[in-house]
Amino acid sequence: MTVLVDRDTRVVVQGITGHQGTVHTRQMKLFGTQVVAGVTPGKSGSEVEGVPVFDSVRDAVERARANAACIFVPAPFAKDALIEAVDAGIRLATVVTEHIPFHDMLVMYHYAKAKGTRIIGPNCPGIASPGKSKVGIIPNVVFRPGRVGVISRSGTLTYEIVNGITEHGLGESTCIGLGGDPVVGTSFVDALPLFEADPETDLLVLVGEIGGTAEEDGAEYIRHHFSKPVVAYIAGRSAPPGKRMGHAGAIITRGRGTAESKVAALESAGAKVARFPYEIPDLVAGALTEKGRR
Amino acid sequence: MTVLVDRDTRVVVQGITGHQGTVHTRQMKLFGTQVVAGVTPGKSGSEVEGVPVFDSVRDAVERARANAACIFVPAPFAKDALIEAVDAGIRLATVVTEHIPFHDMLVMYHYAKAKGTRIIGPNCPGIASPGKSKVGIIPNVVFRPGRVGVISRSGTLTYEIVNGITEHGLGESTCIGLGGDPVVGTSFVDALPLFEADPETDLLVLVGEIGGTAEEDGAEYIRHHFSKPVVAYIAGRSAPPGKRMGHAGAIITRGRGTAESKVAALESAGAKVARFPYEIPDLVAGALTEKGRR
Amino acid sequence: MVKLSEWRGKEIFRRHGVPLPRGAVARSAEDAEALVRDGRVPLPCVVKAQVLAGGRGKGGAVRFATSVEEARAAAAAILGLEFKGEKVKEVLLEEKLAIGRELYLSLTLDRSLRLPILIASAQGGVEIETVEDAQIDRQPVHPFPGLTGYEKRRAAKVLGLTGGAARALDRLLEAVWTVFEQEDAELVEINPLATVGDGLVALDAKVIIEDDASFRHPEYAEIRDDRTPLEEIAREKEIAFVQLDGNIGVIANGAGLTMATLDVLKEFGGAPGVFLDLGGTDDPKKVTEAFLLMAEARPAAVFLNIFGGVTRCDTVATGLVAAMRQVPAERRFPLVARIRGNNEAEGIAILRAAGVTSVPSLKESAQAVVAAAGGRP
Amino acid sequence: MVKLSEWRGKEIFRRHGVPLPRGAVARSAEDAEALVRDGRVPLPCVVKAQVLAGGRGKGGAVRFATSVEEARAAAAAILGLEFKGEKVKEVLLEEKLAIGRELYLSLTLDRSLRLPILIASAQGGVEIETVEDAQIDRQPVHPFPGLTGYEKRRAAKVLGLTGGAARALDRLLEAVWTVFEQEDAELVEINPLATVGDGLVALDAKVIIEDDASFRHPEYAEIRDDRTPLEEIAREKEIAFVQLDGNIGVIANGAGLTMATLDVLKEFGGAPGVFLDLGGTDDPKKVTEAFLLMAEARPAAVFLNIFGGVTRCDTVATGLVAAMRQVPAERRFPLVARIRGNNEAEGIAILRAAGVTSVPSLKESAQAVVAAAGGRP
Repeated sequence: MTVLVDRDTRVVVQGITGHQGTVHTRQMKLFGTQVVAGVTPGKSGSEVEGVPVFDSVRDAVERARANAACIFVPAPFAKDALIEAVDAGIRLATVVTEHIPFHDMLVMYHYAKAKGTRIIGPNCPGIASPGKSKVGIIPNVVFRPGRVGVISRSGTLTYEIVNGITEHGLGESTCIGLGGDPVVGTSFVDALPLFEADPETDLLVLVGEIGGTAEEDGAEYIRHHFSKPVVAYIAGRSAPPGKRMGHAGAIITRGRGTAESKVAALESAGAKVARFPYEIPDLVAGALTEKGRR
Repeated sequence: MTVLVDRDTRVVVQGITGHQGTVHTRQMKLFGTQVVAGVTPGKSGSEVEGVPVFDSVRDAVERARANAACIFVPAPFAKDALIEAVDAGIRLATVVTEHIPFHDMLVMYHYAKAKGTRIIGPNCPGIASPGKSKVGIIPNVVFRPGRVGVISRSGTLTYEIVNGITEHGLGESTCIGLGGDPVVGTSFVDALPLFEADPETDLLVLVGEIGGTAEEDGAEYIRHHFSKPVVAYIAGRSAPPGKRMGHAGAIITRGRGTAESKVAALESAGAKVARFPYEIPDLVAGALTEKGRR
Repeated sequence: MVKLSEWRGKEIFRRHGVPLPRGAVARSAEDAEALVRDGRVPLPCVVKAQVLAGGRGKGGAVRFATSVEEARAAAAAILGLEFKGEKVKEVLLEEKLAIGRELYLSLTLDRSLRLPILIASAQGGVEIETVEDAQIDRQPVHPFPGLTGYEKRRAAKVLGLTGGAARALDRLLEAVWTVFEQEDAELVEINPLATVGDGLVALDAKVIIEDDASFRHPEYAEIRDDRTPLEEIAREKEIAFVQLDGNIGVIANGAGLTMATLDVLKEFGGAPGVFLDLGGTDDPKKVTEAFLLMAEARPAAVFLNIFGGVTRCDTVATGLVAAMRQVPAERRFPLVARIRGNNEAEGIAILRAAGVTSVPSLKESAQAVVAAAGGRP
Repeated sequence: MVKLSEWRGKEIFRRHGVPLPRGAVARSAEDAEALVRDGRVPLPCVVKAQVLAGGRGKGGAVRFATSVEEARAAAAAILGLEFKGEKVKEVLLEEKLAIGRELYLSLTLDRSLRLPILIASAQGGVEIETVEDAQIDRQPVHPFPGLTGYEKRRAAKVLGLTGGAARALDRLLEAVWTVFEQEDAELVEINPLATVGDGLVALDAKVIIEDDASFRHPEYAEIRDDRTPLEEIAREKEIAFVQLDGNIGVIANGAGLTMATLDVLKEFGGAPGVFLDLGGTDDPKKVTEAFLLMAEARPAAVFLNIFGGVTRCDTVATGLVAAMRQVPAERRFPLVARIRGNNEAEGIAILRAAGVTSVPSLKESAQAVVAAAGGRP
């Protein structure tokens, strides 16, 4: 394993019989992921995309040896689904579901943490390691195996940026879309050590956005503990203060949390900060050349 | 440190201005414990037995560098007191308080566990390592430094047994009184690995009683993971089924939980089981001689 | 441990939304008749003795009635019973429902897991101890998230409930969980839980409330337990006091030491009659009260076995000597004392001044008290 | 995000036991007069505009009255106001209390800690942003044990409350914590929290409910937010739609890509006027609806920037082409499209058949739409 997933990752898709669950089971399998089980209560015995469906995660773990979960169940049931996965012994859970109340996510996060389960998300693209495994919904087409790590709070913007890196002739080691909700299971600070320790990652691209202070916290970590080159981008520099930009993660708060404070923190931690997404590939290539890694 | 406490253990006594808190602060100091702080809300600035009193555990940690707590506060407030200690960064808390509702203790246990704090108790004598430190209420007079470890669910019976070992000319490495409540922070299974790893313990005395299955669970651990000699005693062999013997830990339940099942489990795990407390010292001495340790 | 009678348990169930048969309590045959006559209890109905012991059905403590007269007669018959040593003072009258299957459900504590545990079985209506293990499902429930959807689904599967009945179970489980947590219960048991059409009804209720949580529940303070009168007095004085079948009184401190003392007495042929656990007091008055309570129980001999910790030896000796002066001559009994531990020397001196010798060896002191009580009974 | 007006927040407070001044809402001067005349609002009283913006005191939106006539006049005056762009439709009349100190208290979320955070300051009655940091105390609260005694004691110390007032704070904090958790609040703020004798009273209430929890709270569904009419329609259709000041309409998918698109447009001199985030739909009808909504906003030009993931490029293209047929001629606008990602080739083909060319470069497509909208405005 390099960062969280590898060829031995055995995924159970919770909510596999729903439209999203079915579509992305197929996509994950096309990516090369071992999707070994699906869960939809009451649908055990059926199959989706050739994957056996069980009534519970416990059955999926016991009978199909699942060790990672990808959760698509609707928001009102997402908390239950995550706790079920934790209790069944799952130690990596990507929660794709959006619109989970943050009060639910507080319970999910602290319960999972106490039990040693890592959550990616919610409302997130998930994790992908090209040539190994994908647990989530990032489009397969954007990837090529390589040595650039990517962590991002955004969804489609991540695809856009990964695609740009790939089109530039580079490739990715692992990409994690953390999700932009107020409470996320894995933040920049949590993800950075994984890439620092990953021998397959030479450089990290960090994609943030306005709202919250996750980027500032990440910059602080980079300053003290991260030795690899970092290229960053912050979306929302032009956003008017106080207007909501689509989700709660994008409210501009006073002081910290602005695009300016994030860019300043990252630059002072030694990151090269792109002003626009299309500047990222050149910055990445430049930093790799500088390091003698390309 | 050998088992949980040593000369660097710095105790904050929560409820220090109460009668019990004051008496045992004095006793702990006489034992050699570094009692560095007391906490009683509203009493900061005063002193008890020469120990400064603070309003909060946070103050005791910040200003007196306390790293262990001994809790004497009344049962209705014990949950709050323990959570305060955990949140202040205390990682070892002896809860002497009795009659804490088990529903409260469930919250205390799981919260402390998630934060990495070990609880001893509640309703327990605490821990003592002669010549090093004591966090709790075991009478000082019964101890002499030595190489016998003791773990027990009882209170005064523990004192009786430790006293017997000492009077026989032996001595103790560390003694932990786990408490006999339905939910305890540290059970036999939790305490056994500490003594297995302790270079200062040659032999372990395990004192159990009827009710629950903590002794059976402990025996299972001993069978597979404990390499040192074990001498055991189970109180309550003559107790009539179904009668309460003073606390909830002493209800006889069907099947497992009887004196017979406990004795059988311990014997089959290789422990020598005393029939009466006064047989323990001879069994200990015999086992040590056999091991060539005396 | 406060064991609630069925109707008190059901009062709590009702408050939290657990579905129940319509019914009411009567304390006389006249009350019972009135309840049925004015329709508060529909006919046909069942009349059940409100006692704590199980096995009421086989023991004649449950009867059925199809008319006002039968209800009155059933109540009259049951209210006269003494059931397993307990006088029947109350009967619960409930409508007799057309039930389908009888299921079992309970919530209690798993000490090893340190978690509440939800126990379910499709084999309800019989004592759960008689159901084979493979038919009983156990699910731990973590108090932080509380009961979750997947746990409820598993319970429904185990109980063979689908559709509307499964939804009814969801609601019922939420209610039972709330009872367990908010009422500080040690046990919440529904046996049988009956299917009635597409719904569920709790036909019985067994709720045990934890004593230690009484500071949060003054409402349970007045409910009597299955204690003897002396045990009740002891409870009021906060002394742990249990009556057994023998003739030796044992005063010790701490449950473990008390039990060890009984074990040793029995080994030497003694028969403990009362045991009294002083616990962790260091108030001589409490020791005096305990000793006087022991005198009430008329023991053939008394064994005082104290290891001083929180309770100091001199405290016990002082309290004991004070009590001895108050016991009338006709109630005097032989006393063997063994006091060790904190302030041992001071305690021994006080006892000696009152003419009592402390025997340091547990074995020898136990043998002495068995002899004093007249040997093997 | 459902921002509740003061009186709605206070309704919630009242339900959970937060102490409040006696008062009532009026929607006309006559109502206000009646409330005071029949004693439901005691005199002297305060009359407050029910608007979401802050700074009411300085803005003339709060008045005092010592008689029925004054109350009527105050209500009449305030009900005519337009306060910071918001028409005043309701006033809250409340008794004017003899208050002591003004304190600040709130509960909200700390995203970095992933914990609720209790914020307290003895400097209440002013905007908390203007209070210096050293005067503001922050305590994280873990949802498993909930608010604990030591946290309440610390809050009391920070607020300078002792004795009866500290006990009042205990109860108030429990109530506020319950509001925060049970009502799925993002923010519960009391500013000022006033001391009145030995007690505490919440003089204001600011409660923000989380949108995502609306499935648990149908009761908030009808409460309007500070949305424009088009934003309200978008909300009903579950489309994220925000109106800004410029003239370029932006349709993108995902908040991050939408913001990045605005950033690039601005760089090249464009002024975004509306942005519309399709989110993760793959229903062409929703794309059509979004596009028609955009047409309602009368943009000078529209930039469609889609990166296909969950939303496939062909879905967007299909929805877009369907919408273009429905837009009346007088509402047509120049369109620059850029669609990438999943099913890109299929999407481009569908657009091409409808006469629209997809520009693959973000930079070039942004420049094109700025030019189409008439350059720098």
